[in-house]
Parts: sequence; C-alpha cells; structure tokens
Amino acid sequence: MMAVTVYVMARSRNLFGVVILAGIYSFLMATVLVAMDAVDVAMTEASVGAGISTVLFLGALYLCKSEEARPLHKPWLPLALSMTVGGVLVYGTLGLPEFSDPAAPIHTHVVPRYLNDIKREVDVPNVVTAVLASYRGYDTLGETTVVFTAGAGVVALLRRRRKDRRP
Amino acid sequence: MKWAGHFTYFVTVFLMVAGLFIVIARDNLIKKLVGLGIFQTSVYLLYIAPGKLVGGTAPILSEAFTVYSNPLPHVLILTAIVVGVATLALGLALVVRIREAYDSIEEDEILRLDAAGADPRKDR
Amino acid sequence: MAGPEQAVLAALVVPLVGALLIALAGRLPNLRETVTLLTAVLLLTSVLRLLPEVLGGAQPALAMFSVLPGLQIAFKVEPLGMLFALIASGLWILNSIYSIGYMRGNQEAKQTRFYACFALALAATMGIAFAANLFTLFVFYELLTLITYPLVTHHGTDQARAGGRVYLGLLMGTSIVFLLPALVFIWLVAGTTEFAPGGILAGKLGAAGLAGLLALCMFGIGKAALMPFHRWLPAAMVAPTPVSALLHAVAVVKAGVFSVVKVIVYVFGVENLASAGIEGATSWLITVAGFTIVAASVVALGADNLKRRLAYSTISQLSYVVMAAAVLAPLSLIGAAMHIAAHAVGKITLFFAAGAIYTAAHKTEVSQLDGIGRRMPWTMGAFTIAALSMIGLPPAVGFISKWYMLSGAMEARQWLVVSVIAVSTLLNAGYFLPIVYRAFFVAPSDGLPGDPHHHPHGEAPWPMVIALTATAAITVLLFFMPDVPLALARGMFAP
Amino acid sequence: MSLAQHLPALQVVVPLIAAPLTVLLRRRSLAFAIVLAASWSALAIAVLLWLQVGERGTISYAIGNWPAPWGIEYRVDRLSAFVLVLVAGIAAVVLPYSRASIEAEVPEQQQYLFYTMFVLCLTGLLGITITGDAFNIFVFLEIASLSTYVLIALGRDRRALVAAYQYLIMGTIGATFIVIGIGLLYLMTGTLNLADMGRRIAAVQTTRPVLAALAFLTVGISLKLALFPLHQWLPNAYAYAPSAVSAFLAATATKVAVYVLLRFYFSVFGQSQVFERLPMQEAMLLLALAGMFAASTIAIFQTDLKRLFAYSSVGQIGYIVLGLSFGSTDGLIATVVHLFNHGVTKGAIFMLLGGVALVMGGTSLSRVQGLGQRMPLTSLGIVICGLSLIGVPGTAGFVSKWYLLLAALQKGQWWLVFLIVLSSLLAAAYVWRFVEAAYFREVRKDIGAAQLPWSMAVPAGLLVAATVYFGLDTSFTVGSARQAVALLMGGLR
Amino acid sequence: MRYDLVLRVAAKLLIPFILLFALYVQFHGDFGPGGGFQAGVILAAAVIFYALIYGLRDARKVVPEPLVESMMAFGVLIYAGVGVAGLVLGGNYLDYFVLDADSVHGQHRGIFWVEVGVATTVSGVMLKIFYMFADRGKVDDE
Repeated sequence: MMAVTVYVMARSRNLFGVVILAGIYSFLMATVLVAMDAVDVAMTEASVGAGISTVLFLGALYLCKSEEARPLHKPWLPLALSMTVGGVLVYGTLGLPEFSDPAAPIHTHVVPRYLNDIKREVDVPNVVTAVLASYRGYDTLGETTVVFTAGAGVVALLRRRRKDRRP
Repeated sequence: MKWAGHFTYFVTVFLMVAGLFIVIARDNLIKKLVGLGIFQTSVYLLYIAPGKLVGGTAPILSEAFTVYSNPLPHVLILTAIVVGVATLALGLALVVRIREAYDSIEEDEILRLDAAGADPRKDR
Repeated sequence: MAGPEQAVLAALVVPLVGALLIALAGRLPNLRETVTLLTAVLLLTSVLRLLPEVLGGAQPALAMFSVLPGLQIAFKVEPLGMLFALIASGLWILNSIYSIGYMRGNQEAKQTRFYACFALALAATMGIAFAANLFTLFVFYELLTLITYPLVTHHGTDQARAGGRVYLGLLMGTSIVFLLPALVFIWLVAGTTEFAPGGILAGKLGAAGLAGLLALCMFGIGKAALMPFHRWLPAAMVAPTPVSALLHAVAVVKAGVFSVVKVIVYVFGVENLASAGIEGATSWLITVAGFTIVAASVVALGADNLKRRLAYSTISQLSYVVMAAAVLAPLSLIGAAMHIAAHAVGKITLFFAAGAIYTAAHKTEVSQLDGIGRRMPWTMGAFTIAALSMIGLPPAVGFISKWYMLSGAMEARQWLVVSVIAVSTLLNAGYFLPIVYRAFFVAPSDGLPGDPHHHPHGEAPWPMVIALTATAAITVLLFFMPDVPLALARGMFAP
Repeated sequence: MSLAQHLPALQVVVPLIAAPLTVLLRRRSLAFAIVLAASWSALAIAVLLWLQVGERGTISYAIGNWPAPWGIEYRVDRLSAFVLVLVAGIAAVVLPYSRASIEAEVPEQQQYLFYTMFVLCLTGLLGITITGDAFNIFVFLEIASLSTYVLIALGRDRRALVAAYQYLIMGTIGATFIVIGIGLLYLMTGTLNLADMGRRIAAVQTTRPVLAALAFLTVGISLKLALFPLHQWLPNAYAYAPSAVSAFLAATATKVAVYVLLRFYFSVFGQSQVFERLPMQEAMLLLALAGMFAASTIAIFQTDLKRLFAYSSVGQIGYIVLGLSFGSTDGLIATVVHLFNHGVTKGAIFMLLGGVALVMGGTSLSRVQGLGQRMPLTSLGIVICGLSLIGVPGTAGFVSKWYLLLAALQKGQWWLVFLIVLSSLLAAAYVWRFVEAAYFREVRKDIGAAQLPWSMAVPAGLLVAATVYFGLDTSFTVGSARQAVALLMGGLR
Repeated sequence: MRYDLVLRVAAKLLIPFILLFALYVQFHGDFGPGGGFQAGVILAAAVIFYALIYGLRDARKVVPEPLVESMMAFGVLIYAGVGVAGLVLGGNYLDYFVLDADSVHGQHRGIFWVEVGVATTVSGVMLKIFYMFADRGKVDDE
C-alpha cells in the first residue's frame, strides 16, 4: 500500500497532489510503526510527517508554482544508480538476523540493561523516554541543537530585509 | 521462511530506491525534497523493524508484560526524524529563496539561467 | 675575527640582510647600490675567512635544524664547495659593479627588485655551495630557481613571460620529477643524505640500480643543461645581461654542474661507480654529455645573435664538466672542478663584453660587429682573452682545466672523451675566432659618415669596462697561478 | 572534581552554549564577542586536551555518568586531539578575520546569525571529532551540515543559494548513507559505541551486512569529503560562499570527514579482515589518482581564483586518500600530515582571496591583474601557499609529499612515484596562472578602491606563516601524526 | 473564511483542549508515549491553527515573534544548563544523579527539565518557521 503511494508520488507531476500524498504516506508509516510497537516514533512521525512537513510543503508551494515541468531526459542513469544502491542493501540485509529473532545481537547486548535495571536506575516506565533523555541524553541535546540550527537557519534565510522590499 | 523473515527489509529497500530515484532523477526542487523525505523514512523502517519482537509490546514497563520491543532503535529514530524535518525546513527555505532569485524551481532551468550569465539583480 | 662557524653563518646571512637593506633603500639609488657593493665585499671577506681553514684540511660545519627526523638543514664547507663559493662571491662584486653601469646605462626599470633578488640568489648559491647533505642542496637548489625567476622575467614582456615559463618549467619540472624521487629513494636506501667521501651508496645498490639512480640525478639537476633539458638556457636569454652573466657564470649553471660533481663524488662515490663497472653506470652519461658538447657547439656555430651563441657555448662547456666527472678518473675530476672556475671567469667576461657592446652600440648580432674592436678596444680585448680561455689555449686558465680533463681521459683510456674534446675545441675556435676577426680586422660597416647607421660611440660606461677587464685579468692570472683552485680541487680526494 | 577532567565535555559544550546566547542577544558586536571568546577557549581546551593525551594516552569521558556502551562516551585519543587542534585553531584564526569580511558581504541584520551558524558549525565539527559513539557522530554531523548549508547560502551571489541547495541534497544523501551503514553495524553488533563495535565486530566479520555497511559508510563519507566522483557540490559551494566561510570549510569540513573515515576504517573495521574481502585499497587508489589529475586539470582552466583553488582542494583530497590507500604506516602519516598541512594552506589561501575579493571586488583572473603591485604582500602570500600546494621544499606541502613518495617507494611502485610528482606539476601549472596574472599584467586602474583592514590581513598572514613554519619544523605535525598512526595501525593488526 | 463564525467558535473551543493535550503529552511522557518533542510540535500546531483562523496579525499579538525567537534559544540553554548543573554539582556533564540527594529523584528532575527544554525549543522553532514562510507569502502576493 505504501509502495503504491510512493509509486504514484514518483509519477505524478502535480506537486500539490504529491505533497498531500506525502502526508498520507507518513500516516501509513505511522501505522506501520505502531504495529512495530514503536508508539513514540509513530506519534512523532504522525505529528511531524503528516503535520509539520505537510504544512511546510504547502507553505512553500504557496510561494512557488505547483506544477512540475515534464522531465526532458529519460532517467535511466538515476534508475540504475538507485537500483544498485538497493541491490547493495538487499545483499546486506539478507545477512541480517531474521525478523523478530530474540537472539539477534541488538536484543542481547546493550538493551537488556535498559529494560531490566531501569526501575532501579531511573524509574521511568517509558523506557524510550528514559533512554532518550537520560542514557543517551547527549544525543537529544544534539537533536535539540539541530532543531535550533534549522530554526535560526530559516530565520537567516527568510528574514525580510528592509533594503529590498520589492515594489 | 527466510524470505518471509526479510520481508520488511524488502519494503525498506523499495522505499529507499524509490526515494533516491526521485531525488536524483527529478529536476523540480520541491519534488527532490519529497524524495529525500521518503529516502529518510525508509531508514526508519530499517532500524525499527528488527527491534520488534512478536508477542512483545511497546517498551513501556508495566507488570502486565514481560517481553518488550527494543527501545534503543526508537530513540535513534526519534532523533533521525527530527533531523529529517529540520533538513526539510532548511531545504524549503532555500527553495523559496531560489524561487525569488530565479523565478523558477526547475533545476535545469536554473542552470541554464546561470549559464546565461550573472544575474540581472543581485538577490540581496 | 669570529670563528669559522660564524663565518659560515655570515656567508649565508650577509646576502639576506643585504637584500633586506637593498629593499629598504629602494628610494635612493646611490645608497641602494652602495649597500649592494658593501654586501658583496662583506660576503667575499667572510668566505675568504674560511679559505685558510679549508686549505688547512679543516671542514667547518654548521647544523641548523632538522626538518624531518634524519633530514637536516646543515652546512659543511668542503674544498669543492669552498671553490664554488669563492668563485660566486668573488664574481658577484664585479658583477655588481658591472650591473650598476648596465642598469643605469639602459635605464632599466624595477632596479630595486633586481638588486634584492640578486642578493637573495647569492644567498641561495652559498647554501648550495656549503650544503652538508643532498637534502639541503635540494632545498637551496629549488630556492635558487624561484629567486632567479623574477630576474629572468625582469622585463615583464610577453617574451620574458614565455622565457620564464620555459626556465621555470624545465628547472622545476626536472628537479621535482627526477631529483626529488631520487632524493627520497637515496634516503630510503642509504638512510641518510649526508655527503660523505667515498659516497653513501657504496655497496647498497646493484649496477642497474646505480645507473637508474644516476640517470635520475643527472637529468634531475636540470641546471647542468644536459640535452635534452638544455632549452631553458637560451630561453633565459631574455633577461638583462648581468642576469645572464649571473646565470651562466656565477650562480645557476655552476650550481648545476657543482651539484653533479658533488653527487657523483660524495653520494655515489667514485670507486663505487667504477666498481659497478663504468660501462654499466656512466658510459651512457659520457655519451650524452659528449653529444651535448658537439651538438651545442654546432648550434652555436650557426647562431648569429651573440648572446644566443654564448648560451649554446655555455651548454657545451657545462657538458665538459659532466663528462669529465663521468670519466671517474681523479685527474679528470680535478679538471672538472677547475673548469667550473675557468668557465666561470671566462664566460662572465664574454657576457660582460656582450652587454657592453649592447649598451654602447646597441648591437646584438655577430654580423654587426665589424670593426667594433677599434671603437671598444678594452672590451674586445677582454673578449678575445676569454675566447681563448674557452677554446682552451694559453695564456688562459681554460687551458689548464682542459689539460687535466684530457690527461684524465687518457689515463682512463676513454678515447671517445678525448676525441670529443678535440673536436669541440676546433668547434669552439670555429665560433669564437670569427668574432674576434670581425672585431679587429674587418672595416666597420657603419663607419662611413652619412650612413644611416652611423652613430659614433666609444667604450661602455666605465664601471662595465672595469668589471670586464678585471675578469679578463683573472682569467689570465689563474693561468699563471692556479694553485688555490687546484689545491681545493685536489682537496676533494683528501681523506 | 577539577575542571581539567571535564575538558572533553567543555570542548563541545562551550561553543554549543555560545550559539543560543548570540540569538538571545541579537546584537552583532555582542555575538561577535561571545563567539570569539567561545572559539578561543575552544582552542585552549583543544591544546590542553592534546597535552593531556600526550601524557596519559587516550581519555574516555562518560557523559551523564552512564558507562559506555550504555551511555555516550567521549573518547579523545592522539588522532582526534590532533584534529581538534586543527579545527579549533582554524576557527580561532578565521573568526577575527570574518568580522570585516562579513560586514562587507552579509546584510546587516543577518550578521549575528552568521556568527550563530559559525559557532554551531564549529560545535558540530568538534563533536564529530571527539565523540566515541557512532550515532552521536551522525547527530553532530547534521549540526555541522545544516549550519554549513546556511553559511554557504549567505553568500552574496544568488548562485550561492543553488550551491547550498545542491550541497544540502548531496550532503543529506551522504548522511543518510552513513546512518544506514551505522544501522547495519548496529544490527550486527548490538552496540553503538565505536570501541565496543570494534571489539564485537570480530565475531561477525565478513558477514554480508558488515560488508554492506562498509560500502555505505565509504560512499556516504566520501560524499562529505568530496572524493573525486562525488565532489560536484564542492567547487560551487566554496566559490560562492562568503570568504570567511570558504576559508573555514576548506580548512576543516572535508578534513573532519577524512577523520571519520579513518575512525571507521581502523577503529571499527580494522580488527576484522573486511579489507581483504573488498578491493577497497585498489578502488581508493584509482579514485585518488583520478581526483588528483582530473581535478587539477580542471583547475588549470578555471577563470575564477576561488573556483580554481576549490578544484585544487579536490585534487589535494586525492593526495590524502592516496596516502590512506597505501595502508602502510608512512602512507597514513602522509594522510594525517597532509590533512593538517593542506588545511592550514587552503585556509590561508581562501582568507587571502577574501581580502582580494574585498579590495578588487572579485577574484576572477581578469580582476587580479597586476595584483603584485596593488597588494604585494597578499599576492606574495598566495604564491607561498601555492608553492606549498605544489610541494616545494620549505613549505608545509613538501612534508606531506615527502611521506607520500616514501610510502610509494617502500611499495616499490615507481610508476606511482612519477604520477605523484607529475600531478604536482599540474599544481604548478594552475598556481602559475595566478602568478602570471598578478605579476605580468598591468594594474587595472578601473577597479579596487577599498583598503584591506588589518583584522583580515593579520590572521591571514598568521596562517601563511604557519604554512612556512610547518614546512620547516615538523615536530608537531609529524610527531602527532606518527603517534596517531601508531594507534590506528595498532588497531589494524 | 477568516471571518467564518463557526470556525472561530470551533477554534475557541478546540484550542484550549489542544494546549491541554500538549501539556499532557509533555508531562505524561514518562508513563505513556510522548515527550518534549511531540508536546512542542502540538503546542506549535495549536498556535498555527489559531493563526490560520484568526490571521497572522492576531496570532502575533498572542505569541509575538521576539518571544518565539528567544524560546528557540532558551530551550537549548535549559538543556545545556541542566548539563552544566551536573558539572557544577560535581558530576559529569549531563549527570542527573547529582541533581538530587536521591539519585533516582535526580534522574526524574533531570529528565523533566530536559524535556521542558526540548519542548520550548521545538515549539519555538516550529512557530518561527511558520511565521517566516507566512511572511514571505504575504509580500509575494502584493
């Protein structure tokens, strides 16, 4: 289903439609994530993917024309390129442990401490929050900084300049 | 069984290929960004999927459950999503500025304009 | 008087300071040129200060600092270097005197830059002369190339730029493409680049390796103008005459052949090469050098432009040194060393004369020189003596160096070398004597009144005349009392 | 609890805190003061760290007091300390320079934000260098990248926008590749801590995911460091960004990317035999050579100095990667040393060019005619740095070249030796295009009124001096490099 | 549509709830899904919603731009500040254990403040970006 959406997005040239589809796509992604028990991620994806980015896109489209020009050249090269990348990834993933295999390293190595000792160490039921804010709190600081960077950057780029108010 | 066991990976790969394709192949700047978004989201799956344990539940501790999905990837992806949207915002801001400066959001067209020579009015 | 180490340091620093002062004194020409002369004199004195030490067998050394572990910027005054330094610093004084006359006589532009670069070039030359290891030699070699570039392109015209391109391209190109790898390789094999009697590669490489490495070095030292890398010399003729004199007689080309001799003696080691089998290692070098000698002489024979003819003569004369060194016989090596000196004084005289003619009569072609000897007797007299030295006839020092080379070649049974020397001597005579003949025995073409070319002129400005007379005098002097240079040349083999 | 043992954290946090302050205060001069203080203290910290590491060896700092691999670990070893010094040092020099050049190039209300972005970029680069956690690398990489995009887009010319956009696209793709690579590694090892990864990877060495991860990481990072076929973003970015930005990026951004590559190769993959499975070294050798020649050749035909030297950067990166491809001690020394030397040299060149742009109103070859008389010192500086690019003895470039040749000769690859020296002749060719324009053309009377302010001349001169100094006294560069490489090679076998 | 009565009433009714929800997500993040980031987004969404209905001008009145811009900065400062606090109190950077006598409470406190910081920055940035784009739009239409 997502696949279909994506395909349509790739084909369609009406940017408005594309953006809306992107929103839908994010919602689908969110549901999938829920199915994967990643509720926090799902929530974020929904609010960000479907919410923020759609608004942003619309905002941008509102400033630009919403019809994409017909591509001039037949895109064989890009296709080949992305295919090879995909190929490499398939090659790689085939070696990965099977889906939901409890013996996979990620379940056995670092995580157990989070799940088992958390009550004693942090005592926050939502492990994600705990890890996010405490164990790997520094990543989150970085993440916040990234957001801040983006904000300040947008300001730097879009702030009106008194000089060239165009008539 | 092996192939079934890797189904989610294939979805991931497909999304990724599609996204990358859009980014490289399309000339429209906004379309590129959309593709970029898809490309990034595909990675989310790559991280999250292996974290799932069948019969497990969301990593929110309570007496009722014993098996939880792996929280660490969730954390990482939360960060990744945020980074993604940050990048998106910047990208769009750039597009807007480009549109003002060139009055076009088609890459090939812009390149043609540059080839034509220096811009009539400095955009500052 | 300060100790020898300080003297070494002085020899390096004096020109630098001089250059600085010259640059500062740019506003006032007189002061500027006094500074130049003073610097030159100071330099000569500090070099002379070292002479007795070296003749006494001492080798004053001075280690600066190491760039990489095992790669040191260090200096050591050994006889050969002493000889070279002596020539360079001594001739610099005369050259400065001459330059003053020339630059003023022709109202050259950017004179300050000229004198400053000149001083810097001398500093670099001293560095080469006193280099204690191949690395230091290489560094100063490159510096010399860069510093002389603005001198060569002094006029800033398109022609000058083209000439500069060839000059820099060939010298830098050869040194980076051939010499640098050779240097690294030597360091890798020998673990040092220190110059040592008997060579540092002794027993470290097979005949093939030696031959290859030798090839890299010989072609790498482009300043020695071995064919096919000789093009830069004629190209550099766009420079003002004093610069040509500097290039040909004082610094650049001498630095080239000097390096060649030094590399052969102290890096490869004579015995080492000889044991590797002279056919294996050096016969091709002899052939190349011999070919260069003859070919260049032939070209010179056909050249009408005076400076061009002199340039090709230089090319062939340089190859004497290379060839003599390649013979590997002690005598011939002494001859090579002597020839560095002999050719220096001789060739600088010739260029001074050419410059004087140009300044006084604005003539550049051989064919215009009819009867000029009567107008400029001193100049042409000096020219004649120098020419004799070039050909290798007494009473000029050229005779001595050629003598040693010949005897060395005979001793080593190198009949090819002998014959080459013989032929080239004839050719030399063939392209020098006609000039002398025209100058003195052909009636001047523009002598007749009413002739449009008629413009009476006498000698060039007096500083130039003094300079060229002095060099000519030295040429003769060295013939009668060659003891000092000979002693130094022999010193090469002193244990 | 002395401050000394918290240096690793402060190294990054000081500039990080400086960033929001600049936004709060919104005053250009205040922002400048804050950022200046931040970057100088960053330099001080970096030097202190370098000394500490010199004495006590690798420092490990557990952030949040969570032991690795559960928490995020900061890890300062000899290599990272070296790179930290480079980055912080360049920043500390560029900042005072930037003030004047920014006032000329960036509209007034934007300036305090420029400093914000600059210090954020510094934060990111330092963070990448100092962290010992794979995902943390990605996070700080993004901080650095996003701020870089903005910095570039602040350029005067509208083409700066397009350049920034292209860089954004390519950079993000690169970053995502890196994430994928990290993800695969994580899935196979179950940890994100680099050292831990390196330990655990031995068990799963040469499995497909690890190989794929290697591939993804290599491509992703190569995008960031503009290895030859992936360099398209670089020339425009450097050419149209504000001069100060060009100088800072040229000197640091790609270098940090190289550092990351070294990290992953030797700290993570090193212990496994991955390299035997893939023709990595051959591939890198080819790409490096291709870069050296193609980019240098393109550089010769540029008409704008900024572009010319931007392409030269791509070529020089070829050298860096070449040294890496040898896989030998001397090769790696060449890489690390050249990473530093080229950083200094290029920084100097772009700062000088910034001055030229300010005075002559541009850096096209037609504008710099007669620069030798107009700005004698500046053009002399450019020539000196040019010589360093060629690798003339007495300049920093020579040292790196020396080790490259040494490494090539140890392998007995004479053909390679000659290729290297030939490529430096190409460098000579493009440097001489400047020389002839500057010294053999008449001064353009019509342009160039402004005066070069001291605040720009002095820092630039400082870097030029450094270029010469590190060509004569290599105890710092080569010494540190030698230790760092010993560390890496220790990890390798 | 800016003056459509129904919408405005609906908005009046809705927005408080959205804000409430935001707060819930913020502080319930420890127990249920959610946390500072999501909260921040929702917060911003509320204001954006308001702006869409009542128009930018009013929105600016409620949430002036300078405030928004300083919010961006403050968030980061708070977060980094917590870290520094850890330093001051003798722990490592971002060390929550030392924030309170009882290390677990320390953790709680640390996480709480950190989340606040995140929420502040995020909502600030989102709003700012929204304002920026909106501005650009207005002028381009003229």
